[in-house]
Amino acid sequence: MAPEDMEPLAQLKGIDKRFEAVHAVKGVDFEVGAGEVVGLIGANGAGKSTLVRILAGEERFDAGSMRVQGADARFASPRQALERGIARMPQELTLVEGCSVAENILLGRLSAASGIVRWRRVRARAQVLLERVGLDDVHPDQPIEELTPVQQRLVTIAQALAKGPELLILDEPSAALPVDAAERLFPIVRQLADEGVGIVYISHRLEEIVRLCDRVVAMRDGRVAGTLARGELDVEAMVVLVGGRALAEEPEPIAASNVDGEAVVRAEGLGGRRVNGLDLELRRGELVGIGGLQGSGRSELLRLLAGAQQPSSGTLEVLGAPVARSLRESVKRGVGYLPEGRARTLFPDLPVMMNTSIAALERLRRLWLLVDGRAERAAVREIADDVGLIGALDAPVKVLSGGNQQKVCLSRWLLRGCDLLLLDEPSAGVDVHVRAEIHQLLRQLSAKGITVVVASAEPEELALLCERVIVLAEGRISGELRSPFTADSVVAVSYAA
Amino acid sequence: MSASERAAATEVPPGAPVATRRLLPLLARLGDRYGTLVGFAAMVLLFCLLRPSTFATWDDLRSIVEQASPILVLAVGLTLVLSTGHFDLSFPGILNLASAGAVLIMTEAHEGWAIAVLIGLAIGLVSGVIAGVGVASGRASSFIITLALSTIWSGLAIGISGARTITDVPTSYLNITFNTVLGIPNAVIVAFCVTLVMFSLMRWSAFGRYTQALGSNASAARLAGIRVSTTQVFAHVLFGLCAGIAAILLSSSSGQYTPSIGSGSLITPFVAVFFGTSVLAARRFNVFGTVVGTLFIGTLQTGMVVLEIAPWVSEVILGAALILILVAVAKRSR
Amino acid sequence: MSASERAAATEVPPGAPVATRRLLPLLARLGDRYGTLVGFAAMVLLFCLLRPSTFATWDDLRSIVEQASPILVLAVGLTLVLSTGHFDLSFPGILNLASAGAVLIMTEAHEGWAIAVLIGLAIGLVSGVIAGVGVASGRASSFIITLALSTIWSGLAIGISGARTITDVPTSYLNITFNTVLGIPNAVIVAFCVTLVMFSLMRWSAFGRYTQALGSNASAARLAGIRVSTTQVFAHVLFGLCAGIAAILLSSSSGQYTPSIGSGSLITPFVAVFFGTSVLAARRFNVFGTVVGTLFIGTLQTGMVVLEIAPWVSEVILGAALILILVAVAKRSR
Amino acid sequence: GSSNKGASASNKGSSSSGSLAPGQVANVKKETIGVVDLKRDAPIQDRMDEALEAGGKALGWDVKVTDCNGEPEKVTAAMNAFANEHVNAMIVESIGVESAPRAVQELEEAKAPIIAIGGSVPANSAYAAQYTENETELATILAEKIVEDHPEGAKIGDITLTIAPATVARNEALKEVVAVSGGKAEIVTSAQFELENIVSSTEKIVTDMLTAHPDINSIWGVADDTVQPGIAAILKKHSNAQLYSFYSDPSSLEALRKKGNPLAAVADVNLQEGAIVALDQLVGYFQKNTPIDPNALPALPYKIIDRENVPPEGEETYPLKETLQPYEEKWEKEYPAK
Ligand SMILES: Nc1ncnc2c1ncn2[C@@H]1O[C@H](COP(=O)(O)OP(=O)(O)OP(=O)(O)O)[C@@H](O)[C@H]1O
Ligand SMILES: Nc1ncnc2c1ncn2[C@@H]1O[C@H](COP(=O)(O)OP(=O)(O)OP(=O)(O)O)[C@@H](O)[C@H]1O
Ligand SMILES: [Mg+2]
Ligand SMILES: [Mg+2]
Repeated sequence: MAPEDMEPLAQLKGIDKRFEAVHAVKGVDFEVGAGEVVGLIGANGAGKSTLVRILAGEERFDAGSMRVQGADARFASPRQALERGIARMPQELTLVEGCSVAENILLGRLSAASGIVRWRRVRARAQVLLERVGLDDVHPDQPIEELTPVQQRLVTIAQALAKGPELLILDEPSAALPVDAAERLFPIVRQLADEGVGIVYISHRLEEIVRLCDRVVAMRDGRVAGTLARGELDVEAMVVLVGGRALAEEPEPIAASNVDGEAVVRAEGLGGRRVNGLDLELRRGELVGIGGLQGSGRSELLRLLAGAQQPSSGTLEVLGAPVARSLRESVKRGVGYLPEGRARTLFPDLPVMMNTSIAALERLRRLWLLVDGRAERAAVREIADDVGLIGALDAPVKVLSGGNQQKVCLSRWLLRGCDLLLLDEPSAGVDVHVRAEIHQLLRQLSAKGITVVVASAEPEELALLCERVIVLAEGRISGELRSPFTADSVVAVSYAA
Repeated sequence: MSASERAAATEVPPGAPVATRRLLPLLARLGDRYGTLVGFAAMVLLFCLLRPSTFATWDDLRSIVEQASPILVLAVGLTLVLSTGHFDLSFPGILNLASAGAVLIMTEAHEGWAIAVLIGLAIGLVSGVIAGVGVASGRASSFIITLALSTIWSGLAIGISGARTITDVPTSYLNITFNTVLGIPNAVIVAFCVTLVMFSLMRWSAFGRYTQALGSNASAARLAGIRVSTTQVFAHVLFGLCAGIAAILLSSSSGQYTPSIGSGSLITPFVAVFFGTSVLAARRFNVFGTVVGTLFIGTLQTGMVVLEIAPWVSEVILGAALILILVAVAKRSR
Repeated sequence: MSASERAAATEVPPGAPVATRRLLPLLARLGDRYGTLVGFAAMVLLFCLLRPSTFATWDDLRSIVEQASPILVLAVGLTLVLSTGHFDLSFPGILNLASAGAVLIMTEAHEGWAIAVLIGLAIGLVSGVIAGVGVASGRASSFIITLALSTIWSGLAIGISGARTITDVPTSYLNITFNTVLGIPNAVIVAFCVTLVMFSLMRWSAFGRYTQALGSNASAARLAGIRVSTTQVFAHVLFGLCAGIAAILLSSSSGQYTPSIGSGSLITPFVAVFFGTSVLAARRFNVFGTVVGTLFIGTLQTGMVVLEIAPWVSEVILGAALILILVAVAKRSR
Repeated sequence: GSSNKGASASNKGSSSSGSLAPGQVANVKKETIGVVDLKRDAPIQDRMDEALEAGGKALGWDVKVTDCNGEPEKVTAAMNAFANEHVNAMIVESIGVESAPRAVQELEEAKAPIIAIGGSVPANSAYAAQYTENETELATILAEKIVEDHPEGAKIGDITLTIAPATVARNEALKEVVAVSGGKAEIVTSAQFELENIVSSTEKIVTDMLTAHPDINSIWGVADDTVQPGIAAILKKHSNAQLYSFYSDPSSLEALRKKGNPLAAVADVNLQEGAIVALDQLVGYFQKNTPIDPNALPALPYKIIDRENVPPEGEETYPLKETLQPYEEKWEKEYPAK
C-alpha cells in the first residue's frame, strides 16, 4: 500500500458511463495529484465533460471505481463532491437569473449555521473574488443577467474559487475569453496549484495547455488516447492525439476578389452604448474579423449591424437600406446573426433538428403551413455533416456536448442561407479539427459572395481566417489589419487604445 | 432536479446476477415509456371485468367519448397555449359568454342556429385576441391576465342574460349535438376534427414549431427571428376559438344556457394536458397525450358511476390513480 | 419576451421637445414602479368618497382585514412555493381535510380546541411532506401531483365527516377567531405573524434565497451544492402548515364544518400572489406584494358589497381593475 | 354612524304624516332591512327576493338585497357590511350566519333581529325566527308521486348531493318512501353531481346511469339545477325515463308544458310566504314592540306540479300578488294613512 501522502487527490479506475444510446466514457483511468495541473483535451463529444461531471458528483458511473483523498467515493450529488473538496466550473453558463452577482458567486454558501444571510459579509467576499478574476467594474449587487457572457464566464470562475476546493475542475474556462481576461486567469491557476490545489483544466486552445499544464490526458471517443508528461507537451502531438491526424493546413487568407464590389454595410459615426463614432464599410463577399479585448464593443457592433440594438448616433446602412428596426426585420432581409453565449440561442428541450431548422422553416414549407419533414431532415443532416456535428438529430439539444451545441447554433444560420452573416464567437468550444472545417466552410460562403463578419476573442483565429481585421478598443476602432498579419499584431493593436 | 437521483434508484446493486442487471433497466425503460398507457389500459380492463355488461359495450364507449368531446376540444387548445410557456385561464369565461351570446341571439333576436354558432365562435376569437395581446405585451403574468379576462366574460354573460336560465332554445340548435353521422355523434366528429387540426399544427406546421420554441426559450426564439408576439397572439386566438366551439357543444348538448355553464370547467382540461406530458415519455405538451389524458379522466369517472362507488371514494380513487400512474410508473418529466 | 419591444414603445420620438423627452420616461418609470400601489390607493379613496359613512370606518377596515386573514396566510405560503418554480394546488384539499379533522376531533372524540388545532396543523404538515416528496421526485409536473393530492384530501374529508355539515362546534374553538387582543382580532394577529415569518424567511434566510435560486435555475442550484430536494420539500411543508393554519382560521370563523369549506378557495390566493409580482416592479414572487394583492382583492370585494353593486357588474369591475392596474399601469413582469 | 339605531327609535313613531310613497299601503316608520342572498341566479332565491322587495315597497321600507353569487367570502362581507351600516333587521336566505359572529353580535347589541328564510339552515340562537320549508315533507310527496306513476315498479336513478343539508334531507325522505313501498320502488343506483360543475357533471352521471342501467324509469333530481341537464341526457339517450325534481322554476314549467319532455313532475311550496311572514313579524316588532313569533309561519301547502296541473304560459304556480294581498290588507288596516 502506498503511504497516505503518495496517494493522488483523486483517482478514477476503469470508469464507464452510458447514456441511453451513447457510450460516453469507456473504461477510463484518470488521476490528479495535489498541486498538479492536468490538462484534459479531446474532440467534441470525446467524453471530457462527462468524465469530470462524474468526478464532481453530477453524474453517476456505471462501472469502475473512484477514490478521493484516499477513500472510496460514489457521489450522489454535487453537494457530496463539494463536501470532499471537489468543485467544477461547468462548461455551460449555469447562473441564477434574478439573483445578484454576489449571490451567484456565493450560492450554496450564503449562510453560517444560523441560516441567516449576512449580506454585508456576502458582498465583501464577492467583491474580493470579483477583483481576483478581473471584474473590478462589476458591482456585487448587479443583477447577473445584466452581465455579458464573458463577464458571466468570469463570475462562474469566481464561483468555483469561492468554494475553496482542493480539486478544482475548470471545464473550458477560456472558450471565448478575450486575451486580457485569459491572461488574468492563468496566474490564478498557477497560484492555486502552488498552494497545493489539484487542477483539471479542459480546453481546446492547445497553446495555453502547453503553457499551463504539468501533464496532459487526451481523450478520443470515450477512451484515453494518450498521456503527455510536462516535457513532451507540444501542440502538434496534441493535435494528433485529439483527432487521430495532423491538422488540415489552412490556406492563407486571400483578398476577396471583389474588394471594390458593392458595400453591404456602411456605417458613419455609428454609436451604441459603448461603441462610438465607428466608420466602416464592408463589401460583398468579404470575410472580415472583429478583434479586441474584453468589453471593447465587438459584440455590440454585431448587435448594431444585426438590428438587435438600435444605434444611438450616426448612420448605418445594411444590405442597401437603413438598418432594420428589429432583429426579426433584419433576418427577413437576409441577415444571419449568431450571438455570443450559446445558451441564449438554444431551445434546450427541443430536438437538435428543430433547433437547427427553426430559422429556415419558411424555406422548408410544403403545403401552405406544413413543414416538409423529409426535406427538413435531409437539409439538417447535410449541414450537420458539414460542421461535424456528432449526436442524434432527435435528441434534445441539451444532451449534446458543449462543442456540438455550438455547431448547432452555427448550423441554424448556415441552413437558413443569408447575404450577411454576423458571427459572434462562432468557434467557441469547438475542437481544433472541426474549427478548421468551419473556417473552410466560411471561406466557401465568402467565395459565393456572402459577407461574413466574425467577432472572435482569439487573435490566432482571426489571423488564420480573415483577410481584414477591424480591431476595437474601448468602443473605437483602434486599427485595421490586412493580411498578412500575425496574431501578435492583433493583440498589440488591441492594447493600443 | 433529481433526475440523476431517480436514476440511482433504478440502479441495480453490483452483486446482482447478469440477467437481472440487464432486465431491470430494460423494464424501467419500458415502464418509463409505456407506463402511462399500460396504466390506462389496466384501468379499462378492470372496469370491463367488473361490469362487462355495461362497460364493454359500444353504447358506453360512445357516451364516454361524446361526454368528453367539449373537454377534449378545450384540452387540445390548451395544449397549444401551454406549449408557448404561458397559461390561459380565460376559457371558463368564454364558455359562459359564448353560450350566452349564442343562445340569446336565437331567443331574443330570433336568428338561426348558424348565426348562433358564428356568434359563439366570434366571442371566442375576440377573447383570444385580447388574451393574446395582453400576454404578448409581457406586462404581467399570463396567469392573472387571462384569469381576469375570464372574470369579466363571466360577469358579462350574467349581465346580458339577466342571470336567467334560458331553455327555449330552438331544436335546430339542439340538433347540432343531437344528430349523428353513421352513428357517431356530431360532437365527437367536431372534437376529432379539432384534435386533428391541432395535432397537425403542433406536429408539422412552422407555427407549431414556433410555439414550442417560444415555450422552451422565448429570448432565443426572438434571436432566431421568430415573430414572438404574433405567435403568442395566434396561439391564444386558436385556443379562444376552441373555447368557442366547446361552448357551442356544451350549450347545445345541455339544451340550455345557465349562468354556471362554464364554471367548474377550469380544472379538468389542465389535468388532461398535464397527464399527457407523461404519455410515451413525451415530457412536453403534446396533443396525443392530451387525448389520452382526456379519455383517461372520462373513463375513470364513468367507471365509478357505473360501479356505483361512493362519491368521496371515487374522488380518492381519481387522485390516487393519477399519482400512481404519474409518479410511480411514468417517466420523470424532466 | 417583449421587453425590448416595450422599451421601444416607451421611447419618445426624436422630434419631441426636450421637456417631454425627459418627463415622459420619468413618468413611465415612476408608473412602472408605483403604478400598482397608486392604483390600489386610488381605489380605496374612491370607495371612501362614495360611501364615507361605512367605508372609512375602523369597523370596516377591521372586517376587511379579518376576512382576508385566512387568504393572506395561504397566499404568503403560496408565494414561497411558487418562488421555487413549482405549483402547489393541494390547499383546497388541505382546507377541507384539516377543517374536518379539527372539528371532528372535538365533536366525536370530545377533545379540546388545542388538540383540534394540532390535528389541523398535523394534517397540513403531512400533506406538505407528501406534496414535497412527490414534486421533488421530478417524475411529473407539480401541477398535477398536487391537484391529485387535493382531490384525495377532499374525498377523505367527505368520507370522515360523512358528508355532513357539523355545527355543534365548541365555543372555545369558535373563540380562537372571535376573541381579540387590544381590539385586533386574533385571526389578524395570526396572519400578521405568519406573514412576518415568511417575509423574513424569503428575505433574510439562506433557505429563502435557495428557493428562489431553485425557481430560477434548478440545475445551477444543484451545482452550487444546494440541497435541492430538501429545499423543495421544505417549501411545500411550510405551505402545508400555512394551509393548516388557514383551515383552522376558516373553520373557526365560519363556525362550522361544511364539506365545501375549501372549494372555491383555489383562485384568490393565486391572484393575490401574481398581483404581488407587479408591486414595486418586483417582477418576482414576494411577500410584500402578496400582502398588497390580498388586501387589494379584499378591499375591492367588500367595496362592491358595500356599494351594492350587482354581482355581475362587480365581477366585470374586478377583472377590469386587475387588467387595468397590471397591464396598463404596472411594469412588465419580465 | 346612522341616525335610526335600534327598535327604541322606531317606537317614537315619527311617521311621515299621511303622504305615502307610490305603492306603499301602510303608514309605518321607514326601516332599513338587509337581505343576504346566497345566489340570486337560483330561481327560488329570486322568488324570495321579489317577495321581500314587493313587501318592503308596500311598507315603504328600504330593503337592500345583497346577492353573494355563491361565494362564501361575499356572504361574510355582506353581513359585516350590514352590521357596519346599522340596518334595523337582517334577513338571511338559504345561508347561515355562522361565518359572521361579529356581525351577529353587533346586530344583537343594536336589537336588530335576524330572521332566516328559505333552504334548511342549521338552527342558531342568533335567529329571532326561522321561516323555512320542510324538506322532508316536500320530498316525500315527490317520492310518493314516483311510486304512484309506476304501478309496474319504480326503478329509480338517484342524483344526489350529500354535502348540502337540504338535499340530504330530501334523499332521506326518498329512501324512507322506497322502504315503505313494499317493493314497488327501488333505488337502482345513485350518484352525486358536482356542485361546482352542475351542468356537465349532471349530464354525465345521468348518461352513465342510463347506460349502466337501461331499465331505470325514473330519475330523482335532488335539486332544481339538475332538471335541464337531466332532460338533455335523457333525450340524448333516447330513454323513456321520467325526471322528478323540485320547484317550479320557469324553465321547469316550460318543460312540463312541452309534449314528450321527460320532466314528469316537480314538488313545490310557496316560499314567498315565509319571506312575507318575516316582514309582517318585523312590522309588529318595530311598530308595536311585539316579540317576533318563531312559529308565525302557517302550515304551507306542499304540492306536486305535473303535466296536468301545470299553470298555462305566462302564469306562475304561486302568483306573488295572491300571496302578498292578505298581508297588505292587514297592514293597511293596522297602520292606516292619516
Ligand atoms: N445527459 C446525456 N444524455 C445523453 N447523452 C449525453 C448526455 N450527456 C452527454 N451525452 C453524450 O456523451 C458524449 C460525450 O459528451 P461530453 O459532454 O462529455 O463531451 P466533451 O468531450 O465534453 O465535448 P465538448 O468538447 O464538446 O465539450 C456526447 O456524445 C454527448 O452527446
Ligand atoms: N445590455 C447592456 N447594458 C449595459 N451595458 C452593456 C450591455 N451590454 C453590454 N454592455 C457593456 O458594454 C460593453 C461592451 O460590451 P460588448 O459585449 O460589446 O463587449 P465585447 O467586446 O463583446 O466584450 P466581451 O465579449 O469580451 O465582453 C461592456 O463593457 C458591457 O459591460
Ligand atoms: Mg464538454
Ligand atoms: Mg462579446
